[in-house]
Amino acid sequence: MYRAVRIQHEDFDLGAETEQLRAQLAGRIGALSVFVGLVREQFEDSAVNGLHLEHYPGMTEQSIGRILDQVEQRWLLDAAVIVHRVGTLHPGDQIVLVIAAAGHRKDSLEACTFMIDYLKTDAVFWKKELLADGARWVESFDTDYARVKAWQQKDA
Amino acid sequence: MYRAVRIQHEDFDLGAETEQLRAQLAGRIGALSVFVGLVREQFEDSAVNGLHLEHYPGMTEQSIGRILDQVEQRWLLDAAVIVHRVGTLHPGDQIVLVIAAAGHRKDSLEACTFMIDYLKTDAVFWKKELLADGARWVESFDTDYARVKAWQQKDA
Amino acid sequence: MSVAVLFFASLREQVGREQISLPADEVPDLPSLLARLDRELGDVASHLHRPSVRVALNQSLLDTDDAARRSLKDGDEVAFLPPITGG
Amino acid sequence: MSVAVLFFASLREQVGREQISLPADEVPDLPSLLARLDRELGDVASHLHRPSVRVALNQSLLDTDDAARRSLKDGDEVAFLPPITGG
Repeated sequence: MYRAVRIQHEDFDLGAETEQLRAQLAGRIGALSVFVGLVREQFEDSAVNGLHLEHYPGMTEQSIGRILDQVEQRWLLDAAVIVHRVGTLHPGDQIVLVIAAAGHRKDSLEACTFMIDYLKTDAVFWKKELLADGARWVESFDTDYARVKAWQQKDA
Repeated sequence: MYRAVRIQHEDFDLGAETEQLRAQLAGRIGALSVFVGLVREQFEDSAVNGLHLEHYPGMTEQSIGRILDQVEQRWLLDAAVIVHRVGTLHPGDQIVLVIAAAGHRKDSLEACTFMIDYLKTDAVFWKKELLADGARWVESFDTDYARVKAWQQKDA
Repeated sequence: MSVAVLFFASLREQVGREQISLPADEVPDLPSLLARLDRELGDVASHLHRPSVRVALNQSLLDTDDAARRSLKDGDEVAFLPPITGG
Repeated sequence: MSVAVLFFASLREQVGREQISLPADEVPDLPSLLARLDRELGDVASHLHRPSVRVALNQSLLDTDDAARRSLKDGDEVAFLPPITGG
């Protein structure tokens, strides 16, 4: 399985990323699943001015590497790519890109969902929401942990 | 919910399609899920030379419209797009594009998976695989029906 | 004053025709249309009777009971559909 | 001959420092490092003791039992991590 993890300040280009994979894997893959997370302009009742993301260089890449290890064990994939931005972002900006390429759609779709679910709980990032009425550090929601737990139970 | 269905001979541009949605929905959506189906070069033991796809103009669009109706009832989405190619395609070519844009990732990911699952069983298309050792008309697999059945039971 | 009959995909290949136009007054309902196709097409019409083949009237699928009862009129479009699959 | 101590995100803001370097021979293990930080940082050190804060030694997470036992040496990197979330 081809794997790539990038942490970057710059934006990413979904079209260019998938084109590159398609060229590389042409004819081998039947299914390409992509997820993009974006900054919303609203959190509950507050307007969002921006989002500040930080990471722990080295440890963050390792934490994502472990997510890819699990994906590789569970599904038959040709490629798994995670690109995650850090720095200050604004509503409408892209935050994270997840790509899973496979022979068949089940592998590709499940692996893509698994990766974004685990990024929420296991990837070493911190997010500060810059709201109109002040800043707050974001934590994983109970629903995020519930989704990861569901994957663990599916394991057994 | 913004919805679009296109049946076309021409290829589609995943990057351009998602950019357009992002521009249109900037700040409102937090999650964009995309699925692309592609022609594989191999089916079981046979080399695939190509794939011929045909449809029933009018009825095919209606059949996809009904899939979008269900998606709209089940999930909170900002946009659902399905682009499906017809004509003769070759290994590596894109066949189908599915996009689901939503506030949250669960809606977006589930709706995307639902759409491609239902396209396999309910969309009015026919596919002829042009194999090295002859042509054969493709039918839905038992596993395709099983996936749709699972969605129906989740309903209840 | 005619009814259009369409054949798709494998059925088009087996029947050797994409479309047949029949006089509406000679095929007042689906059973009579099928009987007419049996005469017109000969052996290959047997493909139209396979259980996996579905019939659409004016682009709406008919179930078997429906199909036996439905009357036809000028301008109707009857399509024979082998098993579908998209994606 | 030092141990690097890193504070991230909300902890960095609360502690008011991003990094502290301590002499390796004065902090032979994690309990002594925590005691030293309590003295060095004063009240704000209490944030480091919150149950939600996790400690990483050389970029590997330690569980609580581990943390109590681990000895430290020159060049080690100890990081205090508030709750993480990506995606």
